[in-house]
Amino acid sequence: MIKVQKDDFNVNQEIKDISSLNKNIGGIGLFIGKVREGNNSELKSMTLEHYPIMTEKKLENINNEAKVRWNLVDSLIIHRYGKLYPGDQIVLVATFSEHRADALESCEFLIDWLKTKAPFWKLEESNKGKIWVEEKKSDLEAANKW
Amino acid sequence: MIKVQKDDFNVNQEIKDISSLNKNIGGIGLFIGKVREGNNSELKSMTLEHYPIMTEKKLENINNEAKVRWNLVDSLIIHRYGKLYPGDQIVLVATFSEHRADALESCEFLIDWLKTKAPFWKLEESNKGKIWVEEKKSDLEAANKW
Amino acid sequence: MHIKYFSWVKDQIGIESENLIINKKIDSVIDLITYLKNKNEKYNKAFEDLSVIRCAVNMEVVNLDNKINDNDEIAFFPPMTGG
Amino acid sequence: MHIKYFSWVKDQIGIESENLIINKKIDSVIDLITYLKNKNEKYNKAFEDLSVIRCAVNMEVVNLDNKINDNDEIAFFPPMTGG
Repeated sequence: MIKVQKDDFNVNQEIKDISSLNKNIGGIGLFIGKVREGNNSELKSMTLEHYPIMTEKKLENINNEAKVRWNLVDSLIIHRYGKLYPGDQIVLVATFSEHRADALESCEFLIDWLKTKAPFWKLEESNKGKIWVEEKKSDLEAANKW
Repeated sequence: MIKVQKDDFNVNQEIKDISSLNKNIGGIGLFIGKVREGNNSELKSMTLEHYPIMTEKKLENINNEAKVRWNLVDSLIIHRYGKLYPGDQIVLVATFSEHRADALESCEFLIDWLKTKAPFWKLEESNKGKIWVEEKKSDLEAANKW
Repeated sequence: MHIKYFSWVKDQIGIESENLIINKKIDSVIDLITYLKNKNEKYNKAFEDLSVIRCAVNMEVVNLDNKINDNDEIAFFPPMTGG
Repeated sequence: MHIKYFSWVKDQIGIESENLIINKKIDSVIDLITYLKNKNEKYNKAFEDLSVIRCAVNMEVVNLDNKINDNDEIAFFPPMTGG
């Protein structure tokens, strides 16, 4: 399942909703991305812009790709948009499998992919003003390894 | 932090308790291990026995080892013991870092380690009776890769 | 042709989207960019460095030499930074 | 010498732990196992296949040739299956 939403999410509730449907889940791999304040508390806010419909479409595609490549019972991506603050949750990736390797690997695959292929753009507001976050070389490399 | 307990845990609460102490967390890697019913609903219960004090000591050691090997803001292991049923949560590993690679790698390291080095033993009860779970070769290999 | 702009491309051009009826022959994304750059200095500036411009045609990311049609939805944006 | 048993080792021997006062010379874990196997058939059975027996001395996993002392806590168990 994929969800693109303004609202925060409760990871316990989200995994319970999926786990209750299937008692054959042995492991859940999760990643939660959060707004980081920075070492000198420089960040005031982060606004996530996205390309509606394309976002949902691309997330749906990659979520299906994970299910093809790994043996998953289910998987979930929640990505927030709008204005967020230090400490806020941005993204949740959760993969459910019988054996842990499938969950752990596909979870890493999904978050690596999201970093460079999901149509989101981050505007950071700090003391220095507003700056659009640039693509990181390390993120490109991480996405290309899959 | 490590917790060895009979009671269930709420992953949302656990990560909130740690995240609220530090706004410089950019990513949380998580793994939740659950009691799997099996493909033919054969499992009735799983009883986890452990070696008190040694368990806490070994978990504390490995948690510190993860903090030495990776750049972590914090990390948490919760391991349950006692009689559990299909769908129940057994273990939570949560690693908190500024950048995602540290969280994801150390999370995998910790769960791989727990499988073969934490003094727990699992007694499965099914239609066929009670059987102590045997060590898996794949778990040994996973632990040895670190 | 429906065109959308995101992130700093949107900021520089000053609009989120526009419908263009183009009388000239526009075959590819790069033709469209050339056309837009001639409109005014804002567009010219936004498309100055094409190495940081990405394009989606009907919500699929494509190369700048990709063919386009009158009824396509074209989006321009910098590299994506999700997750 | 305080000895603990876990999992099926405990089930086969029939007790969780015991305190042994040993008059014989017991230098290593393997000496202790030999001593225990001679006690009765339950111990003999439990320690039949040493490839599936693990030992901790004072809560550290050790090899079976590890030295032990009178005041050590010794634990016997099969390979661990945590997580």
